[in-house]
Order: sequence, then C-alpha cells, then structure tokens
Amino acid sequence: MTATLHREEPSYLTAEPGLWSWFTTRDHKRIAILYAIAITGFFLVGGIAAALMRAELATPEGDVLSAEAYNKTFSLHGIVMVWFFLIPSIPNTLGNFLLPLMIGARDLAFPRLNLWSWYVYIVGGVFTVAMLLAGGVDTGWTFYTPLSSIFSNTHVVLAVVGVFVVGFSSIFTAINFIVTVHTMRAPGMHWFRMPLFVWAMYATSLVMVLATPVLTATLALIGLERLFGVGIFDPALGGDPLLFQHLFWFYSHPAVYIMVLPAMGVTSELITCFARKRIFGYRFMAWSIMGIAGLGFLVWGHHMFVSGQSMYASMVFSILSYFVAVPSAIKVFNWTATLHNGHISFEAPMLYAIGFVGLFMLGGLTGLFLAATALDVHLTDTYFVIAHFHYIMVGGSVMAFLGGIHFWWPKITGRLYPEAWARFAAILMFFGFNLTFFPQYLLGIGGMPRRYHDYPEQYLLLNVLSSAGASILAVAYLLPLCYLTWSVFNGRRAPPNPWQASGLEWITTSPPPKHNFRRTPVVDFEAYDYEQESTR
Amino acid sequence: MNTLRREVLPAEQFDDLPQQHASARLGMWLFLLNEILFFGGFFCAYAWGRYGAPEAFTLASRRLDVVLAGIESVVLIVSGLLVALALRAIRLDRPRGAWRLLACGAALGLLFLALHGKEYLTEFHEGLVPGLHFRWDGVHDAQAQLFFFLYYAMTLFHALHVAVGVVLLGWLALRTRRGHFDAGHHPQIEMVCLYWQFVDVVWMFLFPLFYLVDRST
Amino acid sequence: MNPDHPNRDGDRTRPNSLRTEYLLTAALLVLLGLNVASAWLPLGRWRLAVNLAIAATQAGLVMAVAMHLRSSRPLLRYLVAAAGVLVALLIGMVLADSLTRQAVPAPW
Amino acid sequence: MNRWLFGASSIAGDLDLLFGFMTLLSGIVAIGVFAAIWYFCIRYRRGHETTRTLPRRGDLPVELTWTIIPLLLFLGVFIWSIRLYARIETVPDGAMPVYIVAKQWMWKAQHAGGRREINVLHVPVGRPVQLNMISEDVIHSFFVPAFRVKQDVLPGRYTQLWFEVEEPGEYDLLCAEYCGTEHSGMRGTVVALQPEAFARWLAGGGDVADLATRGAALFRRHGCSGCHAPESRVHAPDLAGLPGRPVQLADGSRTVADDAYLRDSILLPTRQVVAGYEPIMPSFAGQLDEEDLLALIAYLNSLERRPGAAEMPP
Ligand code: HEA
Ligand code: HEA
Ligand code: HEC
Ligand code: CUA
Ligand SMILES: [Cu+2]
Repeated sequence: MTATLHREEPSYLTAEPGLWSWFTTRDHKRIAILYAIAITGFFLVGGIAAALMRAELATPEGDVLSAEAYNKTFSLHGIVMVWFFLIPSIPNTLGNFLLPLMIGARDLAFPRLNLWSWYVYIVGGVFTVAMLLAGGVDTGWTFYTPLSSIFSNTHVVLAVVGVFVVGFSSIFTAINFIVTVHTMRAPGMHWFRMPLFVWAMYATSLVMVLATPVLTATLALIGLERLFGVGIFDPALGGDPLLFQHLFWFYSHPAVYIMVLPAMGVTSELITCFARKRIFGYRFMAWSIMGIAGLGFLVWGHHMFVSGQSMYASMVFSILSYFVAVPSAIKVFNWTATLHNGHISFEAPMLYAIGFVGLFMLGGLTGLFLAATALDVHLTDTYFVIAHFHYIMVGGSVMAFLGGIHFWWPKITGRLYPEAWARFAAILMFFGFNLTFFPQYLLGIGGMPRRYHDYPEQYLLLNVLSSAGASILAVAYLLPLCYLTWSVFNGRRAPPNPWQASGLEWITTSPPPKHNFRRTPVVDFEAYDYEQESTR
Repeated sequence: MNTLRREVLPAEQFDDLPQQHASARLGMWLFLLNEILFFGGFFCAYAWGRYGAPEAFTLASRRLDVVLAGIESVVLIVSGLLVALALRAIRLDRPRGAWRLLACGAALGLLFLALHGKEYLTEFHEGLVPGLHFRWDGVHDAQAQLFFFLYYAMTLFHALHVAVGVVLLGWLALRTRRGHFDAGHHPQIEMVCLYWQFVDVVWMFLFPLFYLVDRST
Repeated sequence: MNPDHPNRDGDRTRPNSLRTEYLLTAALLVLLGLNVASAWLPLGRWRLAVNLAIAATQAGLVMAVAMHLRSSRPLLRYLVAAAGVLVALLIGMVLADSLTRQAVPAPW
Repeated sequence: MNRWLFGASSIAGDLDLLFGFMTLLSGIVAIGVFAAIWYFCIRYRRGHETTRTLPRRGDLPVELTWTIIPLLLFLGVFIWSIRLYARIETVPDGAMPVYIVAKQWMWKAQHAGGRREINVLHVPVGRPVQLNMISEDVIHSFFVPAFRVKQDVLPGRYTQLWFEVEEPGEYDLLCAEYCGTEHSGMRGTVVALQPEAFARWLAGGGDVADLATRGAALFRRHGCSGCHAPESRVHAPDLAGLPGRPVQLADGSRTVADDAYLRDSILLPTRQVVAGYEPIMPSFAGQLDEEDLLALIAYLNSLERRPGAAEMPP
C-alpha cells in the first residue's frame, strides 16, 4: 500500500536538492533536523564527559582524572547537557517540526528567525567548544561567585559567552512559537482543542522569554566583573555572592521546567495514542501546564536554604515549592487515569512514556524531600540532589524525548524503525538508568557531597553500582543512534498514519510536503479523538 | 498615486496581511518583554547595591553630570516624538515627509550617543571608571566603585540599544524615501518605532536612578 | 478565511492625533522636570519613591500612547503586566531576603 | 571508629523521623501509582476482553480530590519541616563558641581558650557548640553528615551553625560547596570527647595565649591603640564596651555594633562612619587575615566598659 501511495508533491526532504539548500532553508521541518543533528553531537560530548566521571568515581581514589580535570569534566557535562542538549532538545527538534503541523499551519510565523536561531545556537556551541579546546572551565554549571568571578583561572569568560549567546537562540524560538500559537491556528482549532504538546510548547516558550534574559544579564555582570576586576558580586567591595545566586536561580529554576514541560507534552500524546483514549481531564492538564510555568517563577530560593539566605525567605520559598508540586501531581494522576478503560498496546514509544511517568514521579517525590527546609540542610549538595534531577531530566525528559523521536520517526523520515530493537533498547535503558541513579539517592543520604573527585572509603560500593549502571546506560543510548540511522536508509516506508493516531500531523503524508498540508485543514473535532474507535 | 503602489502579498506562511501584521506586532512585543526582564536583572543588582550602601550611592551620584544627562533625556524624548510622527504620517498615507522625521530621529539618537560619550570621557579623566582608572578620595570608596560599575554596565547596554536603534532608523529612513512603505503595509516601521520608544522608556528609569539619587545637601 | 480566529485583529490600533502626540511629549518633559527638581528637594527617603513613581508614569504614558497599548488587544497589556510583575517580584524577594537576614548577635 | 551513617547529634533523631515519614508517604504514593499503572496495563491491554465501562473524559470531583489531598499533605510536611528548620537555625543560649575560618582548601578552627587546629575540630559531647564561620576566599560549606547539619561559609560575612553531639566518636567533616580544585580534599574530622576529656584536651595545648590576648597583641602591633587608646591625641572613638551597643552613624542611621559591624569597621572603615568623627581610619584589608580579625574582635569583646568614659554620641 505504501508503495502505491501516490504523491503529488515531493516531500520536504526532497523539495529542494543539495546540501546548501539545507543551510539556507526556512522550512521548520528542515530546521528541526538541523537542530536534531547538532543536539545529538552535544549529547555525545556531554555523555562522554559523564562516562569519564563515572570511570573516575568507580574507585575512591582519584586515579583516572586529576582533580582539576574532573572539575572541568563535570562543569562541561552540566553546561553542555543543560544548555546545549536538554533545553533545546524537545522544543527545537520535535517542537519545531510538529508545532505548525499540529495546529494546521504552513510554517512558523517567522521562518527566517527560526533559521537564525539555529545559527545562533551554533555560534554559542562554537564558543563552548572553543572553551573546551582552550582548556575548559572549572566552576560547575552554576558559575557561583566569587569562585567564577575572581578565583578560578580557567576560561570562564568563554564559557559565559557561549551560554550568553545560546540564550538568544532559545528566546528566538520561543517568540516564534508563542506568536505561531496565537495567530496561526487553523480554522476551528480553539485553545481547548489544541494537543497538550502544543500547550506545553506554549508554556515553555513563555518561560523562556521571561526567564532567559535574566540569566543573560547575570552572565554579563560576571563577564564584566572578570574583565574589570570590579563587580557587584565581590564581597571585598561590599558586594554579595548571594545576589548572584538569586539572579542565577531566578532563571535556572524556571529553566528546569523548560526542561520538563515539553516532555510532559510528549507523554500526553503518547499515552493517549497507545491507550486509545482521550486524555483524562484535558482542561486540568492544560491548566496545570500553565500553573507549573507560572508558579515555577516563585520558588528559586529553594536552592539556597543553607547559603546564608534569610531563614524567613527560605520558609517562603519552601511553601511555594510545595505549591508548584500540586499541578505535577495532577498530571501524574491524570496520566494514570487515562490508562483506565483503554486498549493499551506496548510499542516502544509507549514503553518510554510509561517510563517517563514512573521516573518523573520518583524524581519529583524526592524533590519534595529537598523542598522540606530541614531535610535539605542535610541533603543539599549531596548526591541526593544529583539523583533527584537525573531522575527527572534523564529518566524523565530524555526518556520522553526518545519516546517522541520514535513516535514521530515515521512522520519525520518516512521510514519505520525496527520495533524489536527499539523495545529492547527502551527496557535496557530503564534498567541501566535505575542502576546508575538509584544508588546515588543512598549515597546522598549517607552524606556523599557532589562534585567530589575522590571520596571517603565508605561510599565505594554504591559508586561501583552506579558506574556499572552507567555503562549499561551508555549502550542503551547508543542502540537507538545505530538502528535509527540504519532505518533512515533501510527502514520500511511509512504510511501517513502508522499508529492510527489522531492529530493533524497524521493527516498529511509521511514525510510531509514542504508546506505541510495540501489544503488548510478545518478542525471540527476535539483533541485525542480516539473514542469512536475504541468501542471497536 | 494609488496606481504606483505595489501589490503587497503576505509572506507564504500567512493567509493574509492582517494576520502577518498581528504576528509581527506580537513578536515585537515579546521581544520587548525579553528586554524588560533583561534590564530587570540589572535593576535588581542596582536595588541590592543601593539598599546596601545608600550613602555611597548619594555621594557617587553627585559626581555625574546631571545637566548633560538632562539634555540627553530631552533629546531622547524629542526623538521619540519625531519617530512617532513619522509612523503617524505613514499610517495616514502621507509618506513623503516621513523619511525626514525618521532621519532626524536617528540624528537625535546619534546626538544622545555623542553627549553620553562626552560624559564617559570626562568621567574617565576624573578617575571614575572602576577597573580602568579609579581614584576616589574620601569615604565609601569600595561602594562607590560598585555604583560606577553598575552605572557603566547599565548605561553601556542602554547605549548599545540606542546604537542599534540609530542604525535601524537610518535604514528605515532610506527605505521610506524610496517609497517602500504605505498606509497598508509598514510593519518594519511599526516594529522599529516600538523598539525606539522602549529604549526611551529604559532611559526614563536609568536617569533618576543614577543621576538624581540625592543632591539636596 | 479563518472565521473563528480571535487573534487576527488587523490594524485595530488607530493612529494618534497630532494633539495627542504633542501632549504626550509635553507631559513627558514636565515629568522629567519634576523628576529633576525632586533631586534638590529635601524629600529624604521618599525621594526614591517619587523618582520611581514619576518614571513609571512616564513609562506608562509612552507604552499606552506612543506604543499604542491603549488601543491594542488586551493580550499585549497582560503580557507587559506579567513582565512588570516578574521584575517587581525578583527585586522584592531579593530585597526581602537581605532585609530579614538576622544580624549575627555578638556571641562573646 | 569513624561513624557516618547514624545520627549523632541532638537534632538527628527528629530529622530522621521526618525523613522516615517522607519516605513512607512517597513510598505509599509511588507504590500506589505503580500498582495502578501495572493493573491497568494488564487488564486493559489491547485485544484483551474485559468490561470497559464508558470511557470517562474527566471528572471534577476526582480531579479535586487529587488536587486537594496532596496539597493538604504538602502543607503538613511544610509545617513539620519548618519547625525543625527554625530549631536548626536558632542557636541555643549558652552554646560554646568556636571560630572557623575556611580557606582553599582547609578548615581552621580556633577555640576561645586559644587552642587552634587545622582540619580537626574537638568538641565536647552533651553541650551545644556554636560555630562562627567565615571564609577567606570563596564559598565553602561546613558539613558533618552524622550531625545532619550543614551551613555555607561565606567570604565577607559571618555565618553560624550549631550542634550538640550526643555520642563521643570521630565524625567526617566535609566541604559541601564546590570551592575549586581540591574541593574534595577539603575534609577533616570532628572529634567529640566527654566533657572532662575535652577540658583536658583544651588545656593541653601548652601555654597558648587565649584569643583575646592574641587580639590585644594585634591591637598594639597594627597601631590601633595609637588612635583608639584613651590617651591618644587622635580623635577616635573609645572602643571599650562598644560591642553590642547601638552606634549612631554619620549618615543619620543607627546600627548595633555586632561582629559584622566590627569587621566592617576594620576592613571598610568608610562604609559606616561614626557620627562626630572624621573618616581618617585607614582600611586594614589585606593586612589582617580572617583569623586575626576574629582575634581582634574577641579582644574588643573582652574589653570592659571604662568607668567614666564618655557616652557614645547619641
Ligand atoms: C527538569 C528538571 C527538574 C524538575 C522538573 C524539578 C522539580 C522539582 N524540584 Fe528540582 N532540581 C533540578 C531539576 C528539576 N527539579 C536540578 C537540575 C536541581 C539541582 C541544580 C544544581 O544544584 O545543580 C534541582 C534541585 C532542587 C532543589 C535544591 C536542592 C539543593 O540543591 O539543595 C530543590 C529543593 O527544593 C528541588 C525541588 C524540586 C521540586 C519540589 C520539584 C517539583 O516540581 C516536583 C513535582 C513533582 C512531584 C511531586 C511528583 C508527582 C507528584 C505526585 C505523584 C503527587 C503525590 C505526592 C504526594 C501526595 C506526597 N529541586
Ligand atoms: C541535563 C541533562 C543531563 C543528562 C542527560 C545527564 C546524563 C548523565 N549524567 Fe549528569 N549532570 C547534569 C545533567 C545531566 N546529566 C547536571 C546539570 C549536572 C551537575 C553539574 C554540576 O555539578 O555542575 C550533572 C552531574 C552529574 C554527576 C555528578 C558529578 C559530580 O557532582 O561530581 C554525575 C555522576 O555520576 C552524572 C552522571 C551522569 C550520567 C551517568 C548520565 C548518563 O545518563 C549519560 C549517559 C550517556 C552516555 C554515556 C553517552 C552515550 C554513550 C557514548 C557517547 C559512548 C561512550 C563513549 C565512551 C565511554 C568512550 N552527572
Ligand atoms: C588613624 C587612626 C586610626 C587607626 C590606626 C585605627 N582607627 Fe579605628 N577608628 C578611627 C576613627 C577616627 C574612627 C571613627 C570614624 C569611623 O567610624 O570611621 C574609628 C572607628 C573604629 C571602629 C568603630 C567604632 C565605633 O564606635 O563604632 C572600630 C571597631 C575601630 N575603629 C577599630 C580599629 C582597629 C581594630 C584598628 C586597628 C587594626 C583601628 N581601629 C585603627 C581611627 C583609627
Ligand atoms: Cu571548600 Cu569545597
Ligand atoms: Cu529548583
């Protein structure tokens, strides 16, 4: 059937020939692919750094890396994974590709800005690679002053400029998404008919526009302070290092929601499709996305409970952190309830989605420990925090990202991936992940501080387990890289809607033509319209 | 006159021009939101510094040239007026004089930069630039350095914005003169006007916070 | 073409009258003068409040009139308000922290 | 023996209780959700015939239930935890002071009695110990896992931490805030001794001068006495009895002469000028390190108010 599918228009992949057409393209789908390639590159860089760290931590002594090299490694790992991989991951690849398709538009509102955002990303990346080649930076991804502003003699300015620049790429993409959602929805696509993925992209973009500039300003202040030797963070002048922490976390806490909201959106798409059910509590799901984005701005001080911040400020930030957990709770419960009465099947994307729900929940629940001021006194800056955020960011967001990639792979490439391999990789990843990071909770409870190059003897066993897990995890990540690349050339051709999914992106061909739809679709159905079919 | 006008088509991703214009306007405002938060970060640092050392901020503020800065404020306000008039003229389909208004607006922007440059120069000679040349006899030397650090960081970023605005206005003046815009289609002018007014707004906060801390004693 | 499109307002914002433009400029200049004067008045702690109030008024006028917020669709006003609230929050919470940090009582 | 996992301070038990409760609560929630997912996945798998009641799209009472119940639980946890937190943050009266200076990458401790040690801290059991800490360079963090306490140590500002050890023994002292190359090497030991043993240890340091005496020597050596001694010609305030008293400043504000104020007066003398004096005092930043400063402050604190000395300008 696929072979006989008559194509009137060439797909976006073949619409314009030649490599150069890719670098000058304004097609959101091609830009998504450019991003996917760049991001994969940075994921490998960050992943190799992680592998080096886990090799070092397999023994208590510092034998693989010197202390200095270790510090540079985790700083690189954090900077690359956060700003060059996870923040752009879902928005700039899947979001870029799907947002116009899902709302029935021909492209994003500002296609040229979209391409610019990719080039800006690459420029930021070049600075970061230059920083790495010049010898690296050893401040951690948090750039705490006065270590970063005065004491470190590594390449802080290069690192800061890289992050400064890449921030603009987020901002450009975010502006594009918000405008597109506001002005370019197809006829009949009301706000409450939008797929939750679009809601998630919309909320994420708002957070990006409003939070990223504060980071930009803060990094500028650090850069100036380093260049001129004077600055507002310098305690010797009566400045305050805590001011830096406030400004940094004002961005970086909302940034963690930039990293998880898109994953939540993907999960909603996957679960509904493979349970063949409408999402349970659509409006609650939509509003909880907005709620997380809004409340997320009010809790930054929970990173500073023992920093010397006022006790009263800590208490306020603690209660607000509990408030932001409520909408997350709503989401977890609604995903679970969506399974009820469904017709569930377990293709690889669904495995990833279920993995996301479980691991996000475990990571989120341990966030509640950290938000409890008294417990955080003991747990902060230990491996408990490391485990907390890897559960959410790696177990959660990366899982959802991979789930989304598999789910939309036929749409993006027009090819099917090998299902058996994919399921195997998903399950392997789940086990490897838990083996890597669960022991880290226990390490944290036992008091092992983070950013330690060597550690007291008593933490040996759990660290060995964690390092063993990391090697399984590495294999599990490399598998999709191999079979997905293979399938681009050798996979079976995909029909327009291989999953029988609802949603506008599935009514066009796989891969879609350059302007997405032959005729602008008219939307006269709700999101996740699986109902009629599920009584079959 | 109407016959000379080109038929303007919406860009290919849009259905019609109103949609395109609404998108452009919303996009520009989102960019300005980003700018508000960007300067907001600096204002936060300023608030912290002033709260911690009110005396020093008073003393340091007196060293700045309030007269010159006042003139700069007037220059910016008037330039804002000119640009607004230009936009108005185009919207009312009287594009002919508009390019001169835009060019004058840009020229006033340049004047602002020149005056500010003169301020920087004087301050450098007086030894008020921390990190490069700082001499401060009297009390509060450390905190005064913080004041000047913030002053330079914030006014320099503002001046950068002005410079970008000047270039944009000059470019628009040229295009207007060539008749690229008319009442139906002038999104670029509207965007740059928004931007220019915003740059003005930022200065309205910078001016009192740096130059007017307290001169009463 | 897209009937139920709520967000395609076209050019609903009207050009300001000449009178409005000149009045706005005059108001801005007067406010500027007031602000400058405040620096020499013995206002003490209130001076900052006066300065900020005047600056905010100027900013509000420019945004409402010259940037056409008063006649634009509400969304833009909400967005600007949100940004203002966020900046206020940032500054407010940071100052609240340094205000309530306990002075370390002399332990000896 | 080095103990690390089991709580050994007066606060640890209560903290572990809260931790246990949180573990239980999240355990129940997590197991509940996992069980539900598992059950649904099996019962409602595709192709499996089972009764499927009409699919529900959402249900307001259900949604509100799982909004409000977590919220209430969270409020409960919050209240429990801040009460403990307030206890951790409030130093009890009569705590024994010890002064900690952190620098890249070591912990220096000074006891009021004058004994000094590096990367080791001796404390008595059964008595609250209060650490007054400051850093000479970057931010560090004083962390003793077994005591369940941690506090960042900042440059330019004193922070405090207290604990009361319940069991004698040796405990790991770790630096928990990343502070540069040898961060992970910035480790030490807290040795908790029975009170008599501690008293013996404290006295066993040979004839070390106590902190205030050292401060007095510094006060003369650095020329402070040249200006501040009552017989001096320079118009400078009398420092005897100053600590803890309110001070009127030249800019019209008032402050209390606490440690932070004294430290600022020495390092940034022009930041807060005392009313009625010229700002002629030079800054001693760079000449005195944090330990000297602690000694000087201890000395100032030890001075008795001179009878008949002029009252501070009001
Ligand atoms: C995507 C990333 C992400 C996400 C979503 C979160 C989500 C949360 N985080 Fe996390 N966090 C990070 C990434 C993230 N975090 C990172 C990177 C750091 C460290 C940065 C650094 O220092 O380098 C960090 C650090 C961090 C700290 C500081 C730790 C420290 O350094 O001392 C705290 C403290 O409050 C915290 C809390 C929370 C809370 C309360 C949530 C909540 O939003 C979680 C809400 C979710 C749930 C709660 C689960 C589902 C809920 C239920 C199933 C409800 C039912 C439960 C009950 C009734 C009990 N996080
Ligand atoms: C945002 C995303 C993100 C992701 C995806 C990851 C992924 C991983 N992280 Fe990451 N991590 C952070 C964000 C992330 N991390 C942040 C922000 C920090 C804090 C940094 C700081 O303190 O400043 C941190 C810190 C951090 C630490 C603590 C370091 C310390 O404090 O001393 C550790 C330790 O185990 C760790 C491990 C891992 C591992 C094993 C993975 C694995 O999931 C990665 C597995 C992937 C691969 C292994 C790559 C694929 C395989 C190959 C490329 C082949 C391998 C090749 C060879 C071995 C030659 N991370
Ligand atoms: C050149 C003379 C001079 C020297 C030397 C000097 N001081 Fe002072 N000091 C002053 C004067 C004058 C003041 C009051 C004005 C001010 O606050 O700056 C003062 C104020 C102080 C105060 C605040 C007093 C108060 O009443 O609040 C302290 C504390 C202090 N000095 C400590 C020291 C110490 C410790 C040293 C030596 C390390 C020292 N001073 C050296 C002249 C001096
Ligand atoms: Cu000191 Cu880490
Ligand atoms: Cu956070």
